[in-house]
Amino acid sequence: MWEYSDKVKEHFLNPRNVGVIEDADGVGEVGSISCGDALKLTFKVDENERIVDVKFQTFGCASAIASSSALTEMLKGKTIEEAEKITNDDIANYLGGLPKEKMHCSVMGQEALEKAIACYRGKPLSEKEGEIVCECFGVTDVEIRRALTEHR
Amino acid sequence: MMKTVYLDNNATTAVAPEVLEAMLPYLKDHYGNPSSMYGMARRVSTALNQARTQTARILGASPEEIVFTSCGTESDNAAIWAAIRSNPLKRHIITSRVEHSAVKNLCEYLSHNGYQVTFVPVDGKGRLDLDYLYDHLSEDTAVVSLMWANNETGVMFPVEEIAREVKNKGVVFHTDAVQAVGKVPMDIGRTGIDMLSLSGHKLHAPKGVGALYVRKGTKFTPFLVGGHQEQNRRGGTENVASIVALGKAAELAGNLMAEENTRVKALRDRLETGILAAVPHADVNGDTDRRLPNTTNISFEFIEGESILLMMDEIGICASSGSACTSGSLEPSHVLRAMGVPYTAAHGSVRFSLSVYNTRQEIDYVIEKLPPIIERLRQMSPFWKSVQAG
Amino acid sequence: MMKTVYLDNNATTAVAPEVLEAMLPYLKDHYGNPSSMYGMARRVSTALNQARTQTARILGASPEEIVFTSCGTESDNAAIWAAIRSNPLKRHIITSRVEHSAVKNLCEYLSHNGYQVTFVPVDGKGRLDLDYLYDHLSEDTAVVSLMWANNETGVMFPVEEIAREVKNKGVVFHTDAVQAVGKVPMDIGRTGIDMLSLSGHKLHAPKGVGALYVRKGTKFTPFLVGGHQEQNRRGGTENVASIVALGKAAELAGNLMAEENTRVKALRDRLETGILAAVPHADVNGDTDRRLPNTTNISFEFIEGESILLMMDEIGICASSGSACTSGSLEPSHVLRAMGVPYTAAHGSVRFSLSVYNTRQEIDYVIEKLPPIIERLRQMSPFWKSVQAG
Ligand SMILES: Cc1ncc(COP(=O)(O)O)c(C=O)c1O
Ligand SMILES: Cc1ncc(COP(=O)(O)O)c(C=O)c1O
Ligand code: FES
Ligand code: FES
Repeated sequence: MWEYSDKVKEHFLNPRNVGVIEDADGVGEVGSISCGDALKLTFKVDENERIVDVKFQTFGCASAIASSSALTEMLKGKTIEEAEKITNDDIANYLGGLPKEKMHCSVMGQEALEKAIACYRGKPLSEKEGEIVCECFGVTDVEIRRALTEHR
Repeated sequence: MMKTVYLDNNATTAVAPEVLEAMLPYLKDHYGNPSSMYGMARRVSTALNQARTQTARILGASPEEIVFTSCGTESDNAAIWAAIRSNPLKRHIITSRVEHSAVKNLCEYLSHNGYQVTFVPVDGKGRLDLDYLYDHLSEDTAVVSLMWANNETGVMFPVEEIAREVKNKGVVFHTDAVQAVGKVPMDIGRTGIDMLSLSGHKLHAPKGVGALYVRKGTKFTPFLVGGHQEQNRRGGTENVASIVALGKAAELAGNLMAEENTRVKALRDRLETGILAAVPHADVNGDTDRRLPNTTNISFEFIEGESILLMMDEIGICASSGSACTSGSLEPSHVLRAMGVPYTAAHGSVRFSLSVYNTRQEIDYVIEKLPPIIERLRQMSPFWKSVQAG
Repeated sequence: MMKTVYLDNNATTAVAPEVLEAMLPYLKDHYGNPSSMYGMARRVSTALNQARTQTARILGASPEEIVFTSCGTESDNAAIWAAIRSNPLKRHIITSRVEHSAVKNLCEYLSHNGYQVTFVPVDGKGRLDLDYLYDHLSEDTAVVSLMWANNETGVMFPVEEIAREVKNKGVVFHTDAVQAVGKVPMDIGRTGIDMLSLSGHKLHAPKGVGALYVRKGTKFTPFLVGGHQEQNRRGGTENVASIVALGKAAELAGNLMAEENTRVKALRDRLETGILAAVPHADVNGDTDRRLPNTTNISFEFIEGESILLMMDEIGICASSGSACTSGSLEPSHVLRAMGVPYTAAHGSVRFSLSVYNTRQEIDYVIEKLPPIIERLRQMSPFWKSVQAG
C-alpha cells in the first residue's frame, strides 16, 4: 500500500484552490483521461507579474490531488519568475515527500505550470528537443533522461 | 473509534472466531510433526485428515483428492505445471484474458518459454467467448485453465459446461475457484473438472493456506518437490494449524452457503441499487445475471479509484479498486480493459465485496456516505466540468 | 498424564508463547490484506516490514534481501529454480549426497530433465569431499547448493569457505540453512552466499512459513508466479500472522543463541555421554567436532529404529529415526547410507534434537529410561544373540 505523509493526506482531504478561473491570465492543461491522470491549472497575476489567484482541477490519485493543491499554495504570491523555478521535487518536498511510485503525479504539476506560464507569455511551448515518448504528457526522451540525472 | 465497514472480502476475509478456536490447539500443545512416530504426532495427523474431509466435502470431492498448499497462487501454479509436465509433448495452453495474476502471469511466462498460449477474450459484460475457446482447442492443448468466478467483477464462467466439452477432447481442465468456493454450490465429482484451486483467506480461514483438488486418476507431478507429504504431491512440513483452520472454514462456509445466496445477496443488491439511484454516471461492470452473490463492481465516471478509496477510508469504509493484488500498479485493471470498459469509467471503478458478517446498517451507512464523496471528487475533476457544461 | 520429553526439535518445534502472542492480533482484528489502500491494511504492512527486519537481522542481511515463503522446502525449490532459470545456458548443478529431500529430490528431478547433477560424497563422519566439489565446478555450473547443517546428524559443512571459492568462479551459491539458523551465528553479508533458505517451524514459529535470503544484485526469477507481493519475487497473499511470528521467532532466536550454544549444548553432551556410557554397541553418527549444538544421532546396533521410537513414546520421550520427512519409508536414511554407516547400525539410529525448552531433569530421565529399552529390544533380536554368543 502507498505510504502517504500526513501533509499529503491533509491536502488530499482538504484541497486548496479547487476550480477554474474563468478570465485567467495563464492556463495549463496536461495529461488525458486515458492515462489516468490529468491536471488543469489556471492563474491570475497582478501588474507586477505576481500570482494573486490560482486554481486547479485534477483527475488522478490522492497524490495528484495533493500535489496540485500544494502547488497552488506554493504559487500564491510568487512572481512568474519565481514560479518558473518550482520543480516537481519542490512540490514533493513541500508535501513531506511522496512514495517513489507516485513521483510522476507531482511531475504533472510542474508540467502544467510550465504550460500555464508559456500560455501567459503568449507563446506556445517551444518545440521540444528530442522525441516524444509519452503521448499523454508529451514527455520526451530528453526530459526523461534529465529527470533521471536530476534524481540521482 | 469509528467502526469499520469492511466491504473488501474478495481481497481477504476476517478469520471466523470458530476457525481461530479450532486452530489454536495446533499453535500450542499439539505442535508435533504429523510425519513423526509418536503419540503426540498422531493427534496432529488425525486433525489433518479431518480437515481434508471437511475441505473435500464443500467441493463434493473425496479426501484423497485434496492437496493442501500455501495459497491460491500456489494451487494455480501447481495445477498448470502439473498439467504441462504430465503432458510433455503438448505445447499449447488455453486460458482467458481476465484471469487472476496467478494464472495470467504464469501463462505469460510460459508463452515466452516454449508454450503457445491462447487468451480467450470476453465481451463487454465479462462473458467468455465460448466459440473462440472451442475453436482453439486442439490435439496440442495440454491444459485449459479458466476461473470459476472473477475476483474483480464476480462474473462467473460456465466452467462445468466448458469442462464437459474440454474433457470430451481429452484435455486437462483446471479452474481457479478461489472466489467461488463457499459461495457457489459444487459437486465436483460429477463435473469434468480435473483440478480446482481454492484459498483459505477468501473464506474466513487465515492467509497462507490453500488447496488444490486433483481428480482421482489425473496425472500429477509435484510443484513443490521435497518430502513425502500430501501423498507425495507437495513437499514441505504441513502448515498444520492453518490446514485445520481451512477445514473448519470450509465446514462453516458449507453451512452458510444458503445465507450467502439470500441475505448477503440481498444486501449486495441493496447497496448497488442505492448507489446507482443516488449517483449519476455510475455503472455496474460485468454480467449481473451470472455473478457471485457478494460482489458488485461500480464505475464512477470522471474520477479516479484511489481517491475514492482513500476518502472512503476516512469514514471507515474498506473497498478496493481493481484487484488488491495488482493495486501496486498504476494501470487500470486488465479485467476491465479486457471487457472494453472505457478509460473514463475503468479508472474510477470500485469493487464492493460483502460477507456474512455485513449488516444492513453498514450497507445503509455506505449508501448515505458515498454519494457526497463522489460529488466532491467530481467537483475537482476537469472532465466532470466539461460533462456538466456540455 | 505423563509429561512429554520432546527431543525432536529438528523435526519441528513448539511455537514459543511470545511468538503466538505476537501473531494473534493478525488472526483477529488485523486481518487486512497488506496490499490494500485503507488504514487497516497499513498496520498490517507495517508489521510485515518489521518481521522482515527481524528476520534479516538474525542473518546479518538487509530487509530487502528477505523473501517470505511458505516453508523451507519452498525456499529450497525457489532458490534452485531461480538460479537455473536466471542462467539458462548453464546445465550443471552441484549438491551433496546428504541434502534434505527438498534439495535432493528436486535435483534428481532436474537430472532427468536436461540437467547434469553432481552429488558430492561425504566421508564416514559426514564431512564433505571438498576436492571432489572443486574438481567438478565448471563454466557450465549454474548453482552449487549445499546445506549449512545436516538435519539428521547436525554435521555442518564449511559453507562460508566453500561460498568464497564458488563465488570466485562466478557461480551462484545457495545454502539450505533450515537447521542452522538460530543456532549458528551468521553474518551473511560478509560471505559469498547468494541465497539461503530457512524455515519458521524449526525455530519456534509455526509450520508453514519460511524465508529465502536473496543477496542484493543476485539474478532472480520467481518460483511462485502471481501478484506483486514480496517485491515481485513471490506471488500470493502474504501469510501475515505467520510472517509476524517468524519475525518474532528470529528475534528470540537471536537472543537465545548464546544459551543454545552453552546450556543446550551441555545438555546434549550430557545426554550423549550418559547414553554411550550405559549402552554398549552404541555410536554417534557424524563429525562431533563440527556439529549443531542441539543434535546427536546415535546408532544402537542390532535393533530397529521404529521399535525404539515406539517404546520411548510409551514413556513420553519423543525423538526420531532418520529424518521425519522420510520416516514414511522403510529405507534407512540416505544420509547414513552416504556416510557408509553399516546397515546393522543405520537401521537402529535415533536422532535426539534439543531446544532451549529442555531441562536437565528431562535429560536425566532419558538417560535413566533409555538403556533398559535398548536392552529389551536387543533381547528380542537374533543378531544380538549371535554377538553375545560370538
Ligand atoms: C535441512 C532441511 N531442509 C529443508 C527442510 C524443509 O523445511 P519445511 O519442512 O519447512 O519445508 C527441513 C525440514 O523439514 C530440513 O531439515
Ligand atoms: C481468483 C483468484 N485467484 C487466485 C488468487 C490468489 O490467492 P492467494 O492470494 O491465496 O495466493 C486470488 C486472490 O488473491 C483470486 O481472487
Ligand atoms: S495521478 Fe496517476 S498515479 Fe497519481
Ligand atoms: S519389519 Fe516391518 S518395516 Fe521392516
